[in-house]
Amino acid sequence: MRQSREPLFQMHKRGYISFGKLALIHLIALLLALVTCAAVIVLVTGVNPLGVYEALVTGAVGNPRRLWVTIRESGILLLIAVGLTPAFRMRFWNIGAEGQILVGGIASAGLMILLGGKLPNALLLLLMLVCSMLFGMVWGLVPAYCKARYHTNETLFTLMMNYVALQLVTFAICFWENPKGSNSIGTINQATRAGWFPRIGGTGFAGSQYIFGLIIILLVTVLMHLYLTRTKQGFEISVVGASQNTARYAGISVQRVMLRTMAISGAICGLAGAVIVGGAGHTLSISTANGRGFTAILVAWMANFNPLFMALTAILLCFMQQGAIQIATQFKLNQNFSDIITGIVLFFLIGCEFFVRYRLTLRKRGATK
Amino acid sequence: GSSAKTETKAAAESTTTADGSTQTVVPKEKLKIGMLLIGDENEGYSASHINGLKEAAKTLGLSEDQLILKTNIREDESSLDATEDLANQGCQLIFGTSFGYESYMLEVAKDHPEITFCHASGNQAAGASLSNFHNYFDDIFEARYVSGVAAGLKLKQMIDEGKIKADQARLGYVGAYPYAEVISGYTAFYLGAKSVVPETTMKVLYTNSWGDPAVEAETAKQLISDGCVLLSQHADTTGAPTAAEEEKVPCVGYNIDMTGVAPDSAITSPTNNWEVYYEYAIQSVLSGEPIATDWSEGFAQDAVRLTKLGTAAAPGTEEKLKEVEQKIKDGALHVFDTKTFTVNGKEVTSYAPNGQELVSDGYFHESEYRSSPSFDLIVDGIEATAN
Amino acid sequence: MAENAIEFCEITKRFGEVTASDRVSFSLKKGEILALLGENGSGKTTLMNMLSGIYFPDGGQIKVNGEVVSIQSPKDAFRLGIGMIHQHFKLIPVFSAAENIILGEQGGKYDLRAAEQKLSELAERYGFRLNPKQKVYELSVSEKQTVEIMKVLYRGADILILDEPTAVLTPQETERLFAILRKMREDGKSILIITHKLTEVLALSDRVAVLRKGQYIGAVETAKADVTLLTEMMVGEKVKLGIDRAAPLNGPRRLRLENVTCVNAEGVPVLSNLSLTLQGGEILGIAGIAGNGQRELLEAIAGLVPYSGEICYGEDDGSEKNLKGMTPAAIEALGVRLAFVPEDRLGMGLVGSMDLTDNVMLRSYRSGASFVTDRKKPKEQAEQIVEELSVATPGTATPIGRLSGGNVQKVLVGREILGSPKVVMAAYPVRGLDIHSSYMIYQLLNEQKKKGSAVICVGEDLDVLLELCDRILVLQGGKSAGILDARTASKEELGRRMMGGEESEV
Amino acid sequence: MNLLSTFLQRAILQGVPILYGANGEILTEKAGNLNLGIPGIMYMGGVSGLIAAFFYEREAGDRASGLVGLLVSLCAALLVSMLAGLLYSFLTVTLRANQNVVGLSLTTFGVGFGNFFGGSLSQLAGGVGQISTKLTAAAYRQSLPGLSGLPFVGKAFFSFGFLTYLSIALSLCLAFLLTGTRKGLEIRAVGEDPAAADAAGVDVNRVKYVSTVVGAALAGLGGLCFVMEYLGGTWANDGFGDRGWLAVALVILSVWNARKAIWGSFLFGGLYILYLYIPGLNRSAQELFKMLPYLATILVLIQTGRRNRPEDQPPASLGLSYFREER
Ligand SMILES: Nc1ncnc2c1ncn2[C@@H]1O[C@H](COP(=O)(O)OP(=O)(O)OP(=O)(O)O)[C@@H](O)[C@H]1O
Ligand SMILES: Nc1ncnc2c1ncn2[C@@H]1O[C@H](COP(=O)(O)OP(=O)(O)OP(=O)(O)O)[C@@H](O)[C@H]1O
Ligand SMILES: [Mg+2]
Ligand SMILES: [Mg+2]
Repeated sequence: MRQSREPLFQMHKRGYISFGKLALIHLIALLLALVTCAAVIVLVTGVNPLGVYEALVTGAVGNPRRLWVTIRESGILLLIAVGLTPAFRMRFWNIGAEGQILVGGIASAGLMILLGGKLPNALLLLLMLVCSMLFGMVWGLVPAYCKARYHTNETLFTLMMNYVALQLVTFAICFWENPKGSNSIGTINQATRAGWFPRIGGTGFAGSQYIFGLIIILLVTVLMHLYLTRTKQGFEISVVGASQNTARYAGISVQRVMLRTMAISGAICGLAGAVIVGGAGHTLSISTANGRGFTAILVAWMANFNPLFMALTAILLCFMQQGAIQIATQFKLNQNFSDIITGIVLFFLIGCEFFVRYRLTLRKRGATK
Repeated sequence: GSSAKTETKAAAESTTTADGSTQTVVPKEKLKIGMLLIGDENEGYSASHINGLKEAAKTLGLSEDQLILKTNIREDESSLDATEDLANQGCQLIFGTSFGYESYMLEVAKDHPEITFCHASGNQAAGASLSNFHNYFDDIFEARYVSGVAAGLKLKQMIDEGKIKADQARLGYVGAYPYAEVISGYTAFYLGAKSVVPETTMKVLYTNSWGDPAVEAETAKQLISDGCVLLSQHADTTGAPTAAEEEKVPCVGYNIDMTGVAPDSAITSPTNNWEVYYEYAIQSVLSGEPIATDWSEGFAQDAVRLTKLGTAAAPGTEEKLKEVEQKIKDGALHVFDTKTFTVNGKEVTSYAPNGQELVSDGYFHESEYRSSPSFDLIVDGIEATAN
Repeated sequence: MAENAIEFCEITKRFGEVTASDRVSFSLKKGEILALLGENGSGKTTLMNMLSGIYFPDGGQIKVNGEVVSIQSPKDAFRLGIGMIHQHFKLIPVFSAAENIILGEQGGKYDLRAAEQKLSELAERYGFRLNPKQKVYELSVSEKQTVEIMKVLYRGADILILDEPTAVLTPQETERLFAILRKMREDGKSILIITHKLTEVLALSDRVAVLRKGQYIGAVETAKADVTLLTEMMVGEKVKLGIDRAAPLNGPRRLRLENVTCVNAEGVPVLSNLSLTLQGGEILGIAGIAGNGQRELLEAIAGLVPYSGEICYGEDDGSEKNLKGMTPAAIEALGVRLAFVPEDRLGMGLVGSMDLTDNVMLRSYRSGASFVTDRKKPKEQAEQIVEELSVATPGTATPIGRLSGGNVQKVLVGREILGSPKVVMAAYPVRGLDIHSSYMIYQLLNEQKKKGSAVICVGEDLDVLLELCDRILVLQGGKSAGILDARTASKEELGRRMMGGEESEV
Repeated sequence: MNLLSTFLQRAILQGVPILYGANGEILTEKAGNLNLGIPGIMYMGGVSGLIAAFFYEREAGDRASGLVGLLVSLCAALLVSMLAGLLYSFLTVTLRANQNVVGLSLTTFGVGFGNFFGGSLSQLAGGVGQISTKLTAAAYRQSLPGLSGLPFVGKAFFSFGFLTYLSIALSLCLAFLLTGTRKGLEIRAVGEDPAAADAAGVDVNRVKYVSTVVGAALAGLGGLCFVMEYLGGTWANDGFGDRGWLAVALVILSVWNARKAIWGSFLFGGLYILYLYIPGLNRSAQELFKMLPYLATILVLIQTGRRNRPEDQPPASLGLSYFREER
């Protein structure tokens, strides 16, 4: 009998882990990630790693303006992640947030262009929020309907819908671009600020223009948390996600839940489009979604679909991204280097989940001998 | 941002200029220059701006640490973030190089009168009545015209060698968007070629992107298989020259020397020499001189150039190009001479899209009243898809 | 030559806080059939999994043929000549039977044709009916079990472990399996079998080893053992194993089925022209080989599958409500109280990842107009179920998938009989349950009957059906093969009708 | 005629990198690993092949040979993409991390890796478009000498470099491996039910590792093919675009069948460039036309969904990690 393959460690599944230990594991992972990043940066550039960390922090929160950009980006990412959550809890793999954001953006930008100045601003804002949600909803409902009706694979369907939405955006740009042929809509209603999210807290401080959007985001996050954990519909989502068979047995109409949930999911992602267009960019471009729909999947999943943790992971991710951009600028690295750094940090954070779920013990020598 | 603002003020001494407005003079070693770029060093358009800025800095004795480059900035809120960040970092001079940045930069410019903003390819400076916001571009159409002459000479050589008949002298042009900047460019290129081979026609296909190597290559392939015997481009990657090299079709590039990717096919590329403007702008800030609201220069100021001729160029090209270039410099030759082209069979005698009459003295005054190109007519002989 | 095929020495295995095997020491002799007995969750499967390389012990040693071995993976187990039939099917549905059987085989040319040929021969030799080309998802449960058995036979093992192999077999199939096992014993192979059916233990084994709460209690010669003794060893105390059947109450007519017909996806009738009535206060047993329409019958009544014909529910006052075309939610809204314990506990009746409270809520959450859920009452109900049915669980917040099969079943039955339903339907309610738990479930059904519910119980153990029910409907090929009085009918009579009146071919 | 043969040629060439990616993903998914990092791995494979070829040609100078350059870049692309596959496997198989999260992160990382090193290479070479791997690219583009001269078919079907033909051969091999061999049976078993495969004596972790790493290598070849055969040995940031995602999409579209993926990739490729070959489209109509590949995919998807055969479903344990002692 060969005895050679005896592994050194034995894995045990943890039943329960204290919060302290959980935090410690993540902290160690983050530290290791930063050390690795520094090593890579030093290897590439030969600069002092401490300076790199400093750049990371100052890049993300170094002045009020940067802090608010990080907050704004985290908020948008959180909103999309929150939008994805009901679908993912239902095991409906909605990777179409990107498209849902874009169509929401089209609705908002279109209304700003077409109705700006013709309606009272409050009404225009309301209309933008509602319409972008409706557009996102439709974009989410199409794959949901086909899944409910024809068992269509939703992963691929929603992915394809992203590209269709992207083409719609370019199509819309052809119509609204200014000047003709420039492929740029430019800042919409720059003079009148019609359809722009209102400033809250005076023009004096850097984040005043983002407060309105953040309020929407926090509101939606809290409501979504309550919806999922406290309401009958939220319960139905969990049951359908766990087993469609059980859902049917319990008298739940799986098709209806699927449509309803995707309508909500799509609507929130569409709303994110309005927040981006009305609350940040005031324009529509093919970078309106800019991959956030995919990043939000990461955010949601890393947080195990818990909205509070989602806020944390969203902030962490944006912090890393903004910081990494500063590193790249400051040390004259190519901007793409920030993706490498973000990737490394993610690998460590994802890897450390293992130690959250399992305990390793040294395999006792005499156990079998 | 307020602390950064005071810092900027402290670094600058106020002087009063002749016309009575307050103008800041910045000591050389305290000058910080920011630049927003749509791509990075690895993308032709941005690379030429970066090189121009670095050269200008070197000429003026500034160190590279005084330059802050924000690369890969999208034309949305990130350009606002980046501009504000440059302002907060204490830049006294900020360049934006992509069209879509303009309105965001304007917004920041309003809040920061102490900072000078210069935007390339834009058109709002004249109307904005902000003394710290300027537009600039260059007369790249001149270089395109001259490269068109090189293409024409190549066509002529092909006709003379019997490779094609004169009525097959068809150019293919990979354009980005049906935008005045592009239309003006390809028309200049076409007119240059036509000045050598009058039978020349041209087909334009748009890629609807400033830079996508695959789409540009596909478009080039389509043009070639549709009978185009020489290619040029207004798109930022090497996609078209690569395809041309593969199909053994001569080509004229843009921005960069294409002999690396198309050693046997590249004739030349019109390029922008941004150093001229950057030197001018930086020098103006240093000395407190006002900067032109709209700036656009061509061969006369060495703001546009052609890259070294490739082996594909027809014999005698070099001399001919020198001659044409000199004529343009002297004002003896106007690129958009209304006698050299017709639109819908008629000579153009008047064109005033924004109220400003652009045709006079027998030529179209491109980039004279505002820096960004205005010529957006489709001349006869060019087949271009509609918008 | 060692005398023992397998020897466990002080084997310990923990899962988190649970000690599944606590210093277990016993042995399987060469050439014997040893039955391993224990309540649900006593650690039988865990122990066997350590033998087959699925788990690795935390402490202790395993000896095979007298030598200490370290079994790191199922491959090691195969190399040692240990073959195992697992409690839950280890089959891949989209593979054919043959592909499943040759999977993992080492070396040799890959020739599916030849393997199929060889399998057909093997099946014939042992008297199994098996089409090696058929996809596993098309097979019935007992056919799947056949594939599992063929897998071990095909590979050839000296030591054979069977974890509840008979739970889904018909008596005839069980008998055929036992014949094979006896023959293997004659060939000198050693066999360890786990089963909850004590009659099988007594009929087959040479010795019986008993586990309780992870600990080894002892072993007895089968010849000297009986049901009472074994049960007492398992449970640790004297328990009464009897069903006191009360006379039916002759309550109001609860259900009337008229010519009910169901067709499957291919359009083949799986239930045809079934008519019957059911009264409050009686238990109607349903006998039949699995897959003869039992599931469709219950699901039709529950509103889960479409049917033709009529199903009506009778109120106390004799009025009827037609349930045709209604979804479970619609039936519930009508005020008809149907309890349904489906065959597939965690796949249909419960959600494994949810806790007890949420699972209790599953059937009642919709009541009330409120948009939000009320978890207070379900929590109390869950606590009540845990209390009254002595469910072994750390608490009502434990995900139900963590509980053992017996305890899962208790929760399911407990939930369904909450709030005194008028009709109770239970499909194979004791499948996989130990004898103690099984009798507890029978007890619960009997109580429902006494309370006046109309009870339908689908079962596979004919002895139990005869002891528990008032009437027994025999289903054969989706048709009724007669309704018998359980007090007078014989097992043979039932068996004959189940086989469609023909003589059963063993 | 000329337009048609060009269209066919370009459609196939567009499809080939996608086909490589799809094949890699099919193998990976069949073993139960949903590797959403494939788009990133394709970038990594492409850039590392390019870097290797560049340095080889620069170092070897006049003595450089296209064939050696080809081998060097091939090895580099395979090595780097396999390392990426190894990283993915380590995280998902050994550390049992969530496959979706690891995959998406790997794509972020890989695209950044490609653009960063591709860009650095440009700078090293002296500026944009100055990367010159002439000999190597020529070797990759070497078409069949006699046949490519044939009228029409020569251009449409015989004008490709060897990677194109290899992609088709590999697809057929992969299809045979999965359906006609013992190893294939084991791979499929692991993807369907690792617990069952494990109990049958299949080394689940090894199968997952090997399939994922080989799958990543295939995907890396797709990136290399794009960079060398398609772009002719140069780099442009984000030049590969979203083809990696189309590769993942193609897997589902071809219902995990490598043979169907061949046609699927050509279909994708054709629809991708069709708008260029339809005369008279204006710019906005072109934009709408570019939706075609995606709309067609959706239609095919609905069609296959309606049939809903068990054989057309994704591997049952796709995306789930396996721990033997878990239940
Ligand atoms: N994979 C596992 N993870 C966690 N705990 C486990 C696992 N397997 C077994 N256990 C624990 O081991 C104990 C014994 O389980 P086991 O499956 O061996 O019981 P059993 O005797 O086979 O029961 P049954 O008769 O119901 O099959 C249980 O209490 C359970 O808590
Ligand atoms: N994942 C798990 N974690 C912790 N305990 C578990 C887990 N799975 C099972 N158990 C424990 O294992 C014991 C036995 O479980 P097991 O599933 O073997 O019961 P069972 O009666 O065999 O089920 P079934 O009849 O469905 O086969 C129970 O006490 C249960 O608490
Ligand atoms: Mg068990
Ligand atoms: Mg059991």
